Amino acid sequence: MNLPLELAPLESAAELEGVARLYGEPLLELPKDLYIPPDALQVFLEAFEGPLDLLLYLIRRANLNVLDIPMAPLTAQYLQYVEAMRASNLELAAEYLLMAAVLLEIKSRMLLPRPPRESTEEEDPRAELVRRLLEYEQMKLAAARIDQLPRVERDFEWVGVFVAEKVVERQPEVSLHDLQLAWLRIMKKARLTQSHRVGREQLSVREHMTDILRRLRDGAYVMFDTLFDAGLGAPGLVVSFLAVLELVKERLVEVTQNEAFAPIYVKLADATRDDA
Amino acid sequence: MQPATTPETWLRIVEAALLAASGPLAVSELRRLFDEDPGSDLVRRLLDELRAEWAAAGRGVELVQLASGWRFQTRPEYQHYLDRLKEEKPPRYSRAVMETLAIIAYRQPVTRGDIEDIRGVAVSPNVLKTLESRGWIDVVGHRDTPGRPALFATTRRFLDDMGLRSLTELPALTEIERIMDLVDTSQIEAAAAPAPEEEV
Amino acid sequence: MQPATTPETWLRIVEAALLAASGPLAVSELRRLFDEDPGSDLVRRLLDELRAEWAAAGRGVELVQLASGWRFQTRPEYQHYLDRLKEEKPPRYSRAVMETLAIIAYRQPVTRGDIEDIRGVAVSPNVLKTLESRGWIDVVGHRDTPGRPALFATTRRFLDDMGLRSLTELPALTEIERIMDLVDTSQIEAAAAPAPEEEV
Repeated sequence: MNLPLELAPLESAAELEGVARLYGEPLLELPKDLYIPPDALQVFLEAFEGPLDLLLYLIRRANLNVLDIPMAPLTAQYLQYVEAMRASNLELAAEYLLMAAVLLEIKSRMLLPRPPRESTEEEDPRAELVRRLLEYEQMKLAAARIDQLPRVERDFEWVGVFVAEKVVERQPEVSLHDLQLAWLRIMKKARLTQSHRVGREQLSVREHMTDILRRLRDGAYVMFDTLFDAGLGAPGLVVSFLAVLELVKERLVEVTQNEAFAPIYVKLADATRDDA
Repeated sequence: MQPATTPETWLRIVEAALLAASGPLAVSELRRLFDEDPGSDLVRRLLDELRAEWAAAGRGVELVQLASGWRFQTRPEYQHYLDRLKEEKPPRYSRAVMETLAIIAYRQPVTRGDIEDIRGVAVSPNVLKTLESRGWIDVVGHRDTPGRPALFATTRRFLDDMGLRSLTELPALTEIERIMDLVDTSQIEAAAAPAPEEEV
Repeated sequence: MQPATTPETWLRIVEAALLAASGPLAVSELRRLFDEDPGSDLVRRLLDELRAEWAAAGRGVELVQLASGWRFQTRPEYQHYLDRLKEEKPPRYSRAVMETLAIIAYRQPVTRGDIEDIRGVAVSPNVLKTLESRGWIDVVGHRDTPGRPALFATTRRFLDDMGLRSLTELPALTEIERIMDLVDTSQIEAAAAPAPEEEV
C-alpha cells in the first residue's frame, strides 16, 4: 500500500521510434490523470470488469486512437497497474496477467523489422486486441443502455387486482357419455359379482312411474283418468297404464274405487301415514 | 419528474398504489405515500371518492373496504368470464356420484337401498346431497316398506342440463350392454375409470 | 347474472381480465373470455380503445403491449410514491451481471465461454444464477462441441420486465465505427461506467 503510483515518463519507450510517438508526436510523458492515490487503488481496481475494461479506461483517458494504439506506453502503464496490484497483495485475477503477456507479445512483434515486401498486406499485430476492445466496449455501452430501460419493480409495478373468487361455485360438467360410462361400470361390476340381476326394462314405463309419483306427491287423491294424457297416443296411454300397474305392484300407490263404475282415485300408498 | 401533488394527483397516486398492491392497504399505509402526511381524514375522503368514481364508471373491478384495509377486486358478475382464462380443469364428480346418478336415471324411482344393492357398496349421504343440491335428483315419494325409504328420481332440470327432451332419449340400456359384450372389459375399465378421482 | 355483452361491456370484461391477470394476456387468451369468439381484430380494437381510454384519463396506470401480451402497469412517474410502501428495495445489478445480460441479449444463443471471450474475464456462476433466478435467461440447448456447453438466451419474461415487445426493440448497438470515433472521454465515462459501488 505504500507504493506511490506516480507514473514516471517512460524514457526507454520514448526512445523507440514509431512506437513512443502519439500520432507522430513523441510521447514524452503520460497523461497526468493516470495518477491514482494509493489508498484509492483497491476501490479503483475493483471498479474494472477485467483487463479489457482497464485497457479501455487507459486508452480513453489518454485520448488515444483505438485503431492506432501506441503499444509501448500503454503496455508500460498497464504493467504498472498490475505491479501495483501485486504489491498491494490484491487478489490478481489470472486474466490480468494473461493480458500483460498479450500486450508484451504485441509490443515485441511491432518492434520486429518487417520484410519489405507484403508489408502493407501483413496484418497489424494489434488487430485482434483492437477487435476485442471494440467488441467489449460495444457490449459495455449496451449493458448501460439496458440498465437504463424502465424495469419492473424498479421503475414501475405490475397491476394485479384481487379476483373475488368462490362467489360462484364451479359445477362439474357431466355429459351423456359420462353417464353411459358410469352405467357400463355398474353393469360390469354386477356381472362380475353376480350378486344382482340388472334387468332390461322399457325406460318409458319408469319415466311415467316417476311422473305419476310426482303428481301424487302432495298426498291428495287424484282421479285415475287425469293420469293419462290423450295426447300421448295409444302407445303412450299403454305405457302410462303399465306405469300405474307397476306402481301398484311395487305398492307405491293405492288405487281405490267405492263402487263399480264410480270414479277411480289414485293416491300415494304412504300418504295417510305422512299426514298422521 | 413526479406529478405535482394536486387533489386530482392524490387520487391517482392512491389509485396506482391500490392497483399495484399485492394485498389490502390500510389508511395508515396509504398516508405514507405522500411527501407530507395528509392525515387519515383526507385519505379516507380520497378513498371514498375513488370508490364512487369506479362504481360510476361501471367497471368490472370495484374498490372495497375490508378489515385489513382497502383493495380493488373484481365484481362477482365477472367471475363467469374470468373463469374462462383459468388453465385448471373443471371439477369432476367422483365415481360414486356418477354411478349413483346413472342408477337413478335408469332405474327410477329407486331407494338408497336399491342403489346400494346395485353398486354393492354403501352410498354416502353426501353423494345424494351433491346430486340433490345440483338439482338433478329429488325425492318423489316413499316406498311402503319398513323404514319407508325415500324414492329418488331425476328431475326436469337433469334432462335440461343433459340436453334431453325425455328420459327415453338416454342411451338405451340394451344397446349399452350389447356394446359391453363386444368390448373387452379391461378396455372399458380403462376408458370409464381414469385415475381415482377425488370425491366431491 | 352476467352482464349483457354490448361493446361497452366487452370493454369492461377485457379490462377486468387485464386488471386481474397475474401476467400479460395474449390476444388469443382474451378471445376466450367471451361466449362467442369475437376474433382477433375486434379484441385488438378493444385493447386499443382501452389503452386510449386509460391514457386520456391521466391515470397512474397504463395499458402496455409486451412480448407475451397486454398488461396494466404503473407509470414510472409514480414509482417515487410507490417506493415508499416497499419494505425492500429492488435488486441493483452489478456491471458484471448487466454486461453478461447484454451479451446474452445481443449475441444469443451464447455459451459461458463466448461471454468470457467478449468480457475477457471468467464469468462467475453467481452471475448466471442471478439472471436465471430472475427469469431473464435460460438454457435453450447445448453446443455440439466438447463438453457440450449450455447455450443461454433471454426469455420472454426479460422482454416483459423491460417493457419490450421483441428483441428488435432493444436499444440499437453502437456501431463499431461510432465507438472508434468516441474520443470525448467524459461522455464515455458517464454513459458506460456508472458508479462502481452498485452491486448485486
